[in-house]
Amino acid sequence: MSTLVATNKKSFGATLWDYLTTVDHKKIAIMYLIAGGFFFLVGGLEALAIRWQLVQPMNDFVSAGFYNELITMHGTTMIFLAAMPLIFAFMNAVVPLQIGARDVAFPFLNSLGFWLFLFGGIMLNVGWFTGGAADAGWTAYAPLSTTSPGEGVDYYVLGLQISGAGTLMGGINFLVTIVNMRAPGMTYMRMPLFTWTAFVASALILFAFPALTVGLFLMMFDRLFGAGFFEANMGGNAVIWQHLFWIFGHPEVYILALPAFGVFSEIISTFSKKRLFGYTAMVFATVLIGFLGFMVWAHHMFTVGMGPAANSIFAVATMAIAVPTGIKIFNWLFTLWGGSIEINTPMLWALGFIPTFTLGGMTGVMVAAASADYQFHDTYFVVAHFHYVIVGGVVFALLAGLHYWWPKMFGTILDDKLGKITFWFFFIGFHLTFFIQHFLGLMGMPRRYWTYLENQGLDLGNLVSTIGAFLMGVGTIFLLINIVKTTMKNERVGGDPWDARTLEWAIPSPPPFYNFKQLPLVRGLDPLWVEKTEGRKGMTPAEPIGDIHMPNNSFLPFVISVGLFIAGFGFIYQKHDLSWLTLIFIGMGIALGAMLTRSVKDDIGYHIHKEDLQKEAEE
Amino acid sequence: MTDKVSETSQQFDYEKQKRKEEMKQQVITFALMIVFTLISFAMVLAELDRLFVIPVILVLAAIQVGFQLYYFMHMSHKGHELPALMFYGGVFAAFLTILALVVLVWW
Amino acid sequence: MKDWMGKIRTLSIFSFLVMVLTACGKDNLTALVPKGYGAEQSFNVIIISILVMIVVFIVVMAIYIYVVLKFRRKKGQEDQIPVQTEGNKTLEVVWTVIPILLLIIIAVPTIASTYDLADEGEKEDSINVNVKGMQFWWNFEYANEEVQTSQELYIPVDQKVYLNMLSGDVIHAFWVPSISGKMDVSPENENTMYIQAFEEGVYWGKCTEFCGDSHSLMDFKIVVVSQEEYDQWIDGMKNTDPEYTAQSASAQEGQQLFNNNCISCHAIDASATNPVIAPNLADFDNRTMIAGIEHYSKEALVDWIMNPGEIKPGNGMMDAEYLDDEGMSTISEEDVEKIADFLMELKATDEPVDSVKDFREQEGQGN
Amino acid sequence: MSEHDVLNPKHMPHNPEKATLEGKNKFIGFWFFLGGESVLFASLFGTYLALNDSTNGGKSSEELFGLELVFIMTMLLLTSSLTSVYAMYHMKNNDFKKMMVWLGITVALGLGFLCFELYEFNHYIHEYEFTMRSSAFGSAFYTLVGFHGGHVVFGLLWFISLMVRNAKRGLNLYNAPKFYIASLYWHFIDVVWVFIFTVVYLMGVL
Ligand code: HEA
Ligand code: HEA
Ligand SMILES: [Cu+2]
Repeated sequence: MSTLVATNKKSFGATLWDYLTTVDHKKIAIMYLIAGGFFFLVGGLEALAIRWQLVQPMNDFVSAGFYNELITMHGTTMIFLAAMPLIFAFMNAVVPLQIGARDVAFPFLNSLGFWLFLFGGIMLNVGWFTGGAADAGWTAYAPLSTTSPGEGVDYYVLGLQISGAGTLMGGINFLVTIVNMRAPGMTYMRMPLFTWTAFVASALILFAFPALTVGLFLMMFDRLFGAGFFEANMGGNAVIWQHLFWIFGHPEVYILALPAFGVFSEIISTFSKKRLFGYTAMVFATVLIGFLGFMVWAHHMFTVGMGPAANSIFAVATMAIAVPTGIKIFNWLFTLWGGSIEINTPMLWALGFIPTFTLGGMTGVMVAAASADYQFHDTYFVVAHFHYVIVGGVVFALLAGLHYWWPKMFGTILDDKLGKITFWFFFIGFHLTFFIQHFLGLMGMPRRYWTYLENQGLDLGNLVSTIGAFLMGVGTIFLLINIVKTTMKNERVGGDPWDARTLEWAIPSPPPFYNFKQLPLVRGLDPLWVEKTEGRKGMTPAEPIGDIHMPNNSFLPFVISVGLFIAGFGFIYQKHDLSWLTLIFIGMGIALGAMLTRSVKDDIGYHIHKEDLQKEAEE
Repeated sequence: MTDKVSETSQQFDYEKQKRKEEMKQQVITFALMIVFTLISFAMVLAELDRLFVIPVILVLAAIQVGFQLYYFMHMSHKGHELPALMFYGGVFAAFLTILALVVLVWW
Repeated sequence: MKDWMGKIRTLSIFSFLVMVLTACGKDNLTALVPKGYGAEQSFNVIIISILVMIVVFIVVMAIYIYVVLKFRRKKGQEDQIPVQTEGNKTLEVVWTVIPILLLIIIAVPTIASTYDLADEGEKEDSINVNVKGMQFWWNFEYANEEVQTSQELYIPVDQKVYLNMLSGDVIHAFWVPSISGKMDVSPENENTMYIQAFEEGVYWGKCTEFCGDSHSLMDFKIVVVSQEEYDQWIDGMKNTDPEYTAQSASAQEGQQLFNNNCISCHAIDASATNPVIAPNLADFDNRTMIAGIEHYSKEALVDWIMNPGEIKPGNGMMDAEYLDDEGMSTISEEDVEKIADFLMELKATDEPVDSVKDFREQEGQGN
Repeated sequence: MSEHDVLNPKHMPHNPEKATLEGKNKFIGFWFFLGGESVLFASLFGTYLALNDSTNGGKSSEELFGLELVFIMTMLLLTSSLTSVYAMYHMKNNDFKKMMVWLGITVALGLGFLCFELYEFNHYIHEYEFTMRSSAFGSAFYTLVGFHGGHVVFGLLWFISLMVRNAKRGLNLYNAPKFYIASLYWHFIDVVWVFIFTVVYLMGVL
């Protein structure tokens, strides 16, 4: 079975089919990157529309109802359809390579996870075209959400349910991959920090998403089947939704933040040419943040009325997270200390990240002080806080990672000059947009405000904020230009363009589909660096060349996702007309049929034969 | 790979014997579970004091679950360290969730 | 690039100072100039935490700037390999322990004020107001007085006033930044908070829990008056008459129209027995604003009645029968003006309290 | 380990479910998944506990629940847990026939449980007009117990499809992990039920 023959010239149809059926983590990574990037642009356009509406008081660029759809979809899109998938893109592209694995533990599930995410994301956005998208905020607090007319919130519920299932699969997949598939010698305490953060983030996914799943089911039953979980008239209680949402929602922000920390740990260490300072403490801090992340969710609910005891407990627990996060900040600073710091685009993002995230974390601690949060809560101060941590932490990391791993993923390197231009526009625009929002909040501007009255002292701040947002837009356009230009030029680079330290740089860029011809023998932290310091070019193999076992491609994940997508419409529209139930049957039939096919058809993969590998080596 | 595919028949018989022992234990466990269930039901039917019954039946339920996990699902065997860790991670989150929803929802 | 970073820093420090010194926002709206007990408590914690944060930020930035300037790779050093340090126990202990101490500095006052603000010790002996939030307006019922009013809550200065808050539909939140922090108003659990204002005046209140289309327009006011004025006002409210007959000819016609079209939802007297369906219009002529957001004037009132959906999208009045499918009034503009004349006769006290007078003047609404 | 070894039923190691990398992955992954499932059910239990008094003037748990049925259901499910232990016992002894028999018994007991549950729901709906829409308590009850019931259905379908698919070819290293994790799933369903009968039914009639 010699699929090794270079597949340079493939017809478009064949390539498409290849991607629709692929179970290769590297291709799935590319699909996550494209889809997540697309949704980032969508969410960014929504943000620009938001800012444009707020450019002056009593503006009527968009209507109140449409504005509410914009913020809801902006938040939902950015968190679930942009940030998370982009993180999954890098986890897929990098984690198996960093631990010296040939693939993830469950390649089939990996592909299923992607397609579920994509169809869930599409489902969420279908609302735009069928009379209005979700409009109850990304947090969808009941009873506003359960009583919101139209189908927007139904699309939110089903879209998130479908893509959430995909995310959960992704989480389990990475956990098992990291537990079981590490190369010989790759002990836990030799794993690169990005892998560690991916591991902890996956564990958070595993424990946090089920709460959202249940919350969404309850909301679906309320909206579509007349249940009364959140309906005060039926004895229900809307606070339950808030708890379920935040039991998921708070760990979610660390699901985003931890891998971002991982990205920076790699970049900072690589470009200051030093091993990570306090590696053990970094690992420990990562785990501790993950653990504490489960005990603080009610800090989003200080004004709900839980009473001073609960508020105090959650306030203190929340503040505690500043300690492990501080450990990280200082360890990064001391990694830089005494290093030989090279400032190129990825490093520039990392250097921009440190002060920005510190600011965001500090305002986090400020809002964690319950009695102060009585003022901050639901104002632009909070908007400023979370954009500082999410954009300044997560988006910066994604952009840094994009420039850092682009060569590994595509074998060509993004233009450094354009990269720096992108950075400066985005960075300055970012601070212009969000720094001033702290003051807007304290000056009496609540969030989720379609408009604000004249003569309230809020005009200038909002104008500045809007200008900043458009500078970020300009930065993003430079990024797009960079990507197009680099792809057109397509100058190839070698396996290790950054003189880096971890395993993924020990193999060609882009890596062959089986990753490692021979599994590498890992002899320390930063394995490639270890070999380099001992004068070797690459890794020492841990096994002789032998047959490589590969999983088969499959079209079923796509089919399952389409099935659930179809069923989703059935669930939504049966509330108007029961004949839509047929769609549920058709959709679930397709999905379950595909699952059944999967379980009765043996899938034991195939082997790349030793001889082919050797032949390839000679070519 | 700890499990050799080809085993000597001696080894196989030894393992088989061991499993038989274990199976006996599991039947005993099962009997205990039934007994616990009976006690729980009986206590409720006897209409004892609420404040006494509720903690007791909860504890009995917890023990039963322990039996399921450690005997029926073999969590006591080696190679289950990580499964146990992750499972208890889930139980921890589960516990917080229930606590919150019971304590912090009505006032 | 070095001076870039420097510039940004000076710029941000400068803008910070500018903000603090000159523009703390609009008086009686901003949380930065507290004029009530709750706002003051929160403000203290805010200040303490900001001071701690400034310390933290200075430390982080000092190290950061030093490292970035000092250890940048210079020309000719490309091949130099720095020492690969593993870590440093002492340092690690230092940056674990110091943040813990700093956090304690914030945590202690936080907990103290959190308990303080939840204190219900004096509830029995204080004014109690039952607050009801609805899309997109507020109703206030004085529990001990059997009086209710809408949109504008009158309280005496320096008195603790307890608010018992419940929502009629979705969750809202009650926020008057200059007087006190916010509290959710939820449909199933009654929340209690107290407010206490230090100065007379009219304070801006906002809904801060996302509640639908006109969430951003669900403004209300707290009118802080002297004890004397408060007593007079309450008296006046008690004497508002459901059988009131209009004085001027046009208002009499207006009353007729009002009785045909509006009375099923709006009451014109402040009695607590009136069902809470739509804002209570007793004392209308002394309002600070129309619909909570428009300057008080006849034009604004007429505009509102003619097309309420234009001003507050999605508000409950759009179900009124006098409106056509487009939400436009089927009553002619002349008639609506008569209704306005009628409403502008309704008052509990002969003239507005001082706070309201001042407010109208400041906002430039003499007419 | 090649596909040849995987599908060769002659030699079975004593932990066939974990003998291949795929098996190990499934084994670990499934345990992790159960960790997530406990949060899922905790969310449902928490919701139920928050709402179990919210009868909105309708039927309450005291008025509804009878313990006889629940006792029978409990016995059925507990027993089925033991029978699936027997099935795994025989799997490890490489005795495919006996394994299938015990699995068959497990499925039968599970079906019995399911019938009683359906009968119970039906009873409440038609005798007491107690539905998901009656009150928040009704919503919470049907959702929690229904989710468990849904798991039972899924477990049964899983067992049955495994049994049908492998009936002819016997045990091998490819399907042993599948049988094993299906039985883990079944035990987990039992774990949940133990809490349901305690928290929902027993505490509900107290
Ligand atoms: C990536 C996402 C991310 C991250 C990392 C964080 C990090 C933190 N967040 Fe944030 N948060 C959000 C995303 C995030 N948050 C979002 C999206 C919301 C709003 C959701 C919504 O309502 O829509 C939110 C809202 C939010 C609230 C609710 C506010 C409200 O609605 O009223 C609170 C309250 O406690 C909070 C606290 C914190 C804290 C204490 C941290 C800490 O982890 C920060 C720790 C970091 C540091 C402190 C800096 C570095 C440390 C040092 C240099 C050491 C020394 C420091 C000290 C001694 C202070 N966040
Ligand atoms: C990952 C999360 C994330 C990210 C990255 C962002 C990014 C941005 N966000 Fe926001 N935001 C949230 C998560 C995020 N946000 C959440 C959760 C909420 C709360 C929602 C709620 O209340 O429910 C929120 C709310 C929110 C508000 C408050 C709305 C309100 O309360 O009324 C505002 C207002 O300024 C805002 C602005 C921005 C801006 C200007 C950006 C910028 O950084 C965006 C920068 C990106 C661009 C500018 C892209 C530009 C695109 C192009 C140039 C397109 C080119 C197109 C083609 C070639 C086709 N966001
Ligand atoms: Cu949080």
